[in-house]
Amino acid sequence: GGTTSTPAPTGSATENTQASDTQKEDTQKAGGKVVAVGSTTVAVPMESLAEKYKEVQPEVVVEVQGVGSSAGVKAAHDGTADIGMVSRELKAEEENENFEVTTIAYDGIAVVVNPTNGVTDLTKDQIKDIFEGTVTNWSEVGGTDQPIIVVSREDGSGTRGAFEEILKLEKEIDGKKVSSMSQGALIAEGNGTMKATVASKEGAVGFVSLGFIDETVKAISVDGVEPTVESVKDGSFSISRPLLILTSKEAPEVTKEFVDFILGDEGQEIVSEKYISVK
Amino acid sequence: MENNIISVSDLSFYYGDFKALKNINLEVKKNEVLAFIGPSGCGKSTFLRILNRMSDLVEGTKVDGSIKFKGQDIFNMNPIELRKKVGMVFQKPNPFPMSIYDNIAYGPRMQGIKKKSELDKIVEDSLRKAAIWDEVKDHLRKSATSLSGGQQQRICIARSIAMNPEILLMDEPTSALDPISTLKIEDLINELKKQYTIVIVTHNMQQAARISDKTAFFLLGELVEVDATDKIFDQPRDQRTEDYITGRFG
Amino acid sequence: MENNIISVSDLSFYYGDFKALKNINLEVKKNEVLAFIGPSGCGKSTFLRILNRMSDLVEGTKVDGSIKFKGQDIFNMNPIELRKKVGMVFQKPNPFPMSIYDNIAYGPRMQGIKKKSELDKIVEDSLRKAAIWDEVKDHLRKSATSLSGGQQQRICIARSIAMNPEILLMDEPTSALDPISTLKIEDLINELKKQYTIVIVTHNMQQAARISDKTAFFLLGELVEVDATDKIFDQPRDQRTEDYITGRFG
Amino acid sequence: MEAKLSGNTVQETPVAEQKPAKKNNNPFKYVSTKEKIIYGVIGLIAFSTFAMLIWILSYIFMKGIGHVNIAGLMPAIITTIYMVLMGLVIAVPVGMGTSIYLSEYAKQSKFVKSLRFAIECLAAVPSILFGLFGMMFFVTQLKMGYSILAGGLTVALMILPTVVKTTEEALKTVPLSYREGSLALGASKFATIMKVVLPSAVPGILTGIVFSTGRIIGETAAIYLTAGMVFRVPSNVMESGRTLSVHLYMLAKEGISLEEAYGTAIVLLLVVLTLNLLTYVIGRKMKHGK
Amino acid sequence: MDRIMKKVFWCFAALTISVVAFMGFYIVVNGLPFFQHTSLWKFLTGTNWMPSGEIFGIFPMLVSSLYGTAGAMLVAIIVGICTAIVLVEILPSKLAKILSAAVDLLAGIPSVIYGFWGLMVVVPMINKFFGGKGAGSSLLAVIFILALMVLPTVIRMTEVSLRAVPNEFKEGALALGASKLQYIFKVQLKAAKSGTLAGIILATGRALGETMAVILVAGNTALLPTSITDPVRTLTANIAIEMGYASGIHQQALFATGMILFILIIAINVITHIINNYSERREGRGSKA
Ligand SMILES: Nc1ncnc2c1ncn2[C@@H]1O[C@H](COP(=O)(O)OP(=O)(O)OP(=O)(O)O)[C@@H](O)[C@H]1O
Ligand SMILES: Nc1ncnc2c1ncn2[C@@H]1O[C@H](COP(=O)(O)OP(=O)(O)OP(=O)(O)O)[C@@H](O)[C@H]1O
Ligand SMILES: [Mg+2]
Ligand SMILES: [Mg+2]
Ligand SMILES: O=P([O-])([O-])[O-]
Repeated sequence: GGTTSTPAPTGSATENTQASDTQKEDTQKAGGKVVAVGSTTVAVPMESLAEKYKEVQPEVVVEVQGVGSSAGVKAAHDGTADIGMVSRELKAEEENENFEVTTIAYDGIAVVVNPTNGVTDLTKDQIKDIFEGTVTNWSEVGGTDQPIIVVSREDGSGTRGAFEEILKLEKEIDGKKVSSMSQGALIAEGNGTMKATVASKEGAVGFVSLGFIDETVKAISVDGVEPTVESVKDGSFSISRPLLILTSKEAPEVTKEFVDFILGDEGQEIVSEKYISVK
Repeated sequence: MENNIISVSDLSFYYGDFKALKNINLEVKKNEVLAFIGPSGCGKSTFLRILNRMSDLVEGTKVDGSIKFKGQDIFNMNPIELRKKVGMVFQKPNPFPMSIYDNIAYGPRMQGIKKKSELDKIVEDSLRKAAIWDEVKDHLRKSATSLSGGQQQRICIARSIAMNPEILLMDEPTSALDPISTLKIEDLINELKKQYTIVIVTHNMQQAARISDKTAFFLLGELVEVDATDKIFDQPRDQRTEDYITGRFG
Repeated sequence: MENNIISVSDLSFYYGDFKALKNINLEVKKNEVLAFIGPSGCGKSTFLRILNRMSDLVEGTKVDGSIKFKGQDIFNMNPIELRKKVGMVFQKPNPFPMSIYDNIAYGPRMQGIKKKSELDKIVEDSLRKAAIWDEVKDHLRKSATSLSGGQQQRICIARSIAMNPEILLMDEPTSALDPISTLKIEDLINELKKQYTIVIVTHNMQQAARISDKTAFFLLGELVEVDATDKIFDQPRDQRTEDYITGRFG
Repeated sequence: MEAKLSGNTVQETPVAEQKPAKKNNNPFKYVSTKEKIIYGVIGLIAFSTFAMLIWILSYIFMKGIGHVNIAGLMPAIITTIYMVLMGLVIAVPVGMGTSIYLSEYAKQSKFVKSLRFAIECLAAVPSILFGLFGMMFFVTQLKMGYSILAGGLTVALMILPTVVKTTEEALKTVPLSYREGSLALGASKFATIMKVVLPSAVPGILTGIVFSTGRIIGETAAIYLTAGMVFRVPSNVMESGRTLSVHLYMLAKEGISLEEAYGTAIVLLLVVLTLNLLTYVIGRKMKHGK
Repeated sequence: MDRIMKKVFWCFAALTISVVAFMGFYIVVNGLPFFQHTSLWKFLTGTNWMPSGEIFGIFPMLVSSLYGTAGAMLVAIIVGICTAIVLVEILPSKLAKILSAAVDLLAGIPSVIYGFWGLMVVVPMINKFFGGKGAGSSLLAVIFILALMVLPTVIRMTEVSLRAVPNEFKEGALALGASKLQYIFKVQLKAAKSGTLAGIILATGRALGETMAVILVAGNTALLPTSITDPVRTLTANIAIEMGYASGIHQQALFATGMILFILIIAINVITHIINNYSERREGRGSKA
C-alpha cells in the first residue's frame, strides 16, 4: 500500500515543495495531488474542504470521489487513494496497523419523509418497525392512511451500516448476523438519490446524513428530539456516528498537510457548518 | 375486333418529363405470341409493364391514351384484379425465398384457397404445364432459390400459371440463362401458346424468330412496325426495322 | 514453337476435391484472338483466371501441370509481375470508384510513374486505343462509375492497356452490355488484336465467330477441341462440339 | 390485325386525362376494409414511436432551455472530449488493423472464425462489465487511480469490438470486383487495400467510429468506475474527470439542482445531435464524391 | 512491403485477441473463487441477497433481468417492425428519410437521459395510474424505458433489411395480384428475416446489459417481483450499485454476477450463431442439389 501509491510523476517532487516559489508551475503539475475516495457522506464536507484548501495551497489539487465507504477503505489500502473516507466505524477485517484512522467530524443520521407527510415525530421503536417492514401504513404511526414506502441505501453504505447498528436493525440467519432491513425497501444509491427518492414519492421514508437535509425533504424528530447540529452535539439526538478518514502512516507530505488543515481551525470551521466538529 | 384481347390506342407514357412511349397503337389477339424487339432503352419493358399496370409502382409517371383488356379500360380496373388475369415473368428469375411449393401456392392462397388437396392439385398442374414437374416433384419443400437459373425461371412461369391468367407477359425471360435453359424455356413457350396469349420482350432476334407469331419493333419510344414475324424478318416495311435486323445500326 | 506466347501442358485444376479442369493442353500464338466457348460451368472462367494467376485468390485450390508464358513457368513467377503482362477484363465492368483519369492512371502510378505529363500521355493513349477518348476527354475528372455499362467496360479495357500488357484476358466482357455497346467492344477487339494477344470467354457463339481466329470448346472441364474458328463452326471434328454449336445439346 | 404505325394524330381521349388524376387521388380505392384497419393500426404504432421521441426531446428542452450553462459545464465537456479522443486514438487503429488482418489476410479457417465470433460476443458485453474490469484492473491493479487514462483505456476496450465489427462489415461491402480489378493490374495486396478497398469502405468505417463516439459520450457506469467523478478540467491523463453523462447522472442522483440537470441533458443532446449531423454530412459528401 | 504490412496487421489482430481473451479470463478468475463460498446452484437459485450477512442469491435479479428484457423486447419487436414497415413501404421516401434520421437521433440519446426522463416523467405517471409498492419505480417502468431504448436498433435493422429485399420480389408478388400488405407480410418480412433477427438479438443484448437507465427507474429492490408494478433490481444494476461498496467476498459475488451476465450474453450469441448456421446450411445444401 502506502506512499508509492500516488500515481504518476509525483513521487520525488513532493519532497521539495519548498522550491515551489521558484518552480511554481512545475510543482503544480508534478506534485501536489491528494486523492480522497470513499463515503458519499464524507465527500460532501470534503468537497468544501478541498475548495477552501485551494485558496490556502494553490499548488495542491484535491480530488474527491464519493463512491462509498467500503470502496474508500479499499482504495486507501491498495494505494489508489491517499485518503479513504468512511462514514462508519471500521470493521474488524478493515483494521490495518499501517494506516491511521482520524475522526474529522460527527454526523447525525436523520430520518426523512416526504414534505407532504403529516407525521413529525416517531419513536425509535416505531422507526425500527417501519424499516423492518412490520409497520406498513402511515396510519399505524399517527399519519394518514397511506402505504409506507421504505427507502434504504445499498449494502455496504456507511450511513446504512451506522443506521442499522444504532437502531439494532439486525437479526440472525444461520448464526450470521444480518441486516433486518425490510427486503422490500427501495434501494437508493448514495445520499443524494435517497433524498431525491423521498422527495418524489409521497409515502416514502428514508434516512440521510444531516448534511444533506434541505427543504425538499422533511426530517422527523426521534423520541421528540429534532435532528440538528446542536442536538447531536449535546447527545440528545442519538442516531449519530463519526466521519473518519484513513491515511497511510507513510503518507506523503502533501497528504499530511491537507489532513492537518482539516483538523485545524479553518478546516473544522467549515465542517461545523453542517456537522459536529471534533473540537 | 372481338378477337382482340388487348387493344392499345394512342398510348403515351412519361417518366417525369421524359416521354418514354409515343402514341402507341397495337392490338393483340388471343392465343398469339407477340414479340417486342428493339435496341436497349427503346421502351419495350416500359410498354410491357403498363399492360398489367406494374408501371403504377414507379412514382412520377403519367399515362395518356387507353388500353383495353377484353374491352375493359385497364386504368379503370382494380389493378389487383387486372394482374391476376395478366401474369408477368421477369428477366431475372425471382422466386420468393420460400419452398417451391409455397412459391406456386402463393397466388392461390392469396385468393383464399386454403384446402390442401386443392392447392396440391394447382401446384402439380402448374409445375407440369411449366415443364418442370419431373425435375422438382421430389423436393417440393426445397427452397426455390436453390434451383438453377433455368429451373427458377420455369418456377416463376409456373407461379404465374397457377393464377390461371389469360395473358402472360415476359420481359426477356431468358437473357439471364445459359443456352440450354433458354432452349427449354423456348420449348415451353411454344407449348404454352396453345392456352395463353403471350407477349414477350427479347433482345435476341433469333429467339423472336423462333417463337413468335408476330413481332413488334420499337425504336426510341415509337412502335415502328408490327407484323407477322416472317414478314418482319424477311421484308420489313420500314427502313429502320431493316437496319436493325441486319445489325447495321447505331 | 517460339511463336507461342502461352503454352499449357497437362493442366488440371481442383477446387478442393472437385476437378474443375482436366489435363488441358493448349497453345496460344502471339497476336491471335482465341475464344473459349462451352456451356455454363464447363471451366472457361476457371481456366482464364489461371492464366494470370487470379486463381491464387481462391482458397483450397490446387494446380497440376504447367503453364509457360514466353517460355517461363508462370507458377515460378512473381504473380504481380505476371499480372502486369497479362491483363484482365471482367464480365461485369468494374471501374474503381474514382475519376476516369485516376482509373487509367492507377496501374502506371503503382509502377512508380508520378510525372503529370507522362501520366497524361498514358491516359490519353490508353483511352484512344480503347476507342473511348472522344466520349470522355472532356470529363476525365468525372467518376468512372457514372458512365454507361459499355463505356465502363471500355474504361476497364483502357485501364488494362495502360499497363502495356502483352496479353489481354477477357471473361465474357460483353455479356452485361446492350447490343450496341457490344458491337463497339467487338470492333475494339478487332482493333486491339493488331497489338495484343487476346483470350476471350464468351457465351455467344455468334460473337466467337465474329471476332476470334481460333476457338476452343470446353465441356465439363475438358478441352474438347481447339481449332481455327471457321473450322470449329463449319466442320468440327468432335461430335460434342457439333451438338453444342447446332444447339441440340443437353 | 394490322397494327397502326405510331405518330398518328393524337386522338381525343377525354377518359385518358382523368386517369392519372384518379390514380393519385385515392390510393385506397381498391383496399379492403380489413386492410384499411391494418394500415391504421400499423400507422398508429409507428406514429407513437415518433410521438415518444418528440415527447422526450421537447420535455427536456422545455425544462432545461433556460438553464444551459456551457461555461459552467466546460470541465465536463472537456473531459468528455478527452475520453472520446483517448478511446478513439487507441481503439480505431487497433480495431481497423485487426479487421483488415482478419478479412483481407487471414485464411478463413475455423480458428479465424472463432476469433471473429469471440470479438462479436465481446461487442455484446454490457458496459458495466467493462467498468468492473477497468476498475479492478486499470484503477486498482495497475495503480492508475481514478484517471482519464484508466477511463480512456476502459472505453477503448469497450468500443474495440464495435470498431472491428463495423470495419469488417464495411470491408465486406467493397465489391470483390474492385479487389480483382486492382490485383489484375499487378497491384500488390497492400496497395490494393490502401488505394481501393479502404477508400471505398470509408463511409462504413466512419459510421462505426461515430457510433463508437456516441457510445463513449453516453457511457456512465464504466466511466465513473474508472475515471472517477471529479468535476474539474483535467490537466493530464492521470487526473480524474467527470464527463457530461456522468455529470448528468450525478445531478439526477443528487436531485439538488434539477434545472442544472435539464441544462446538462440539453448540452448532451446537442453534442449527440451535432455528431449525428456530422455523420450525415460526411456520408453525403462521400456519396457525392463518388 | 506487402509482407511487413501483413505482419503489422497481424500484430493488431493478436493484440485485440489477447485483450479480449484477457478480459474474459480476468472476470472468470475473479469470479470463480466465489463459488467456494456459495455453490453455483445456491447462487443462481437463492432468493436472498444480503451481502452484510454474506448471503448471496441472485434469483430475483436474474428473473427481473429476464422479465425486463423479455417485456421490453416484446414491445420493441412489435412497435419496431411496424414502424420499419411504415418507413419503408408506406410513407413517401422524403418523409421516411427525415423520420429515419429521427430514429437515429433516438438511438443516439444517451441512456442516462432516458433514465432521467423515466425518473421524472414515467415513474410518477406509473405511480399515478397504477400505484405499486415502489410508487412507480417498477418492472413496468424498466420495460417501458428499455423498450424505448432498444426500439431504434430494431427499427433500423429491420428497415435496412426490408429495404435490402430485392425489388424483384415486390414485382413478382404484385404481378401475381397480391396487395401491398400481402406482399409486405407474406414475402418481404420473410425475405428480411435474417437481418431483422440480427437486430432483435442485438437489441436483446442491449436490453439485458443496460444499467444506468434501469437503476434510475427500477427501485432496485432485490426481491422477486410478483406484479408488474413491483420494484425490481437487475443483474447489471446490482453490480453498478454495490461495486463501490463491496470488498472481499461481496466483491467476488459481484464478479460472479458479472460472470453470469457474461455467460448469458454469450449464450444468446451462440444460440443465434447456431440458428444462423443451421439455416445457412439448409440453404447451402439445397443449392448443390
Ligand atoms: N424508372 C424510370 N425513370 C426514368 N426513366 C426511366 C425509368 N425506367 C426506364 N426509363 C427510361 O425509359 C426508356 C425506356 O426504358 P425501358 O426499360 O422500357 O427500355 P427497354 O427497351 O426495356 O431497354 P432494355 O432492352 O435495356 O431493357 C429508357 O430511356 C430509360 O432510360
Ligand atoms: N470458387 C469455387 N469453388 C468451388 N467450385 C467452383 C468455384 N468456382 C467455380 N467452381 C466450379 O468450377 C466449375 C467451372 O466453373 P467456371 O466458373 O470456370 O465455369 P464457366 O465455364 O466460366 O461457366 P459460366 O459460363 O457460367 O461462367 C463449375 O462447376 C463451378 O461450379
Ligand atoms: Mg427492358
Ligand atoms: Mg464464367
Ligand atoms: O456513502 P456512505 O457514507 O453511506 O458510505
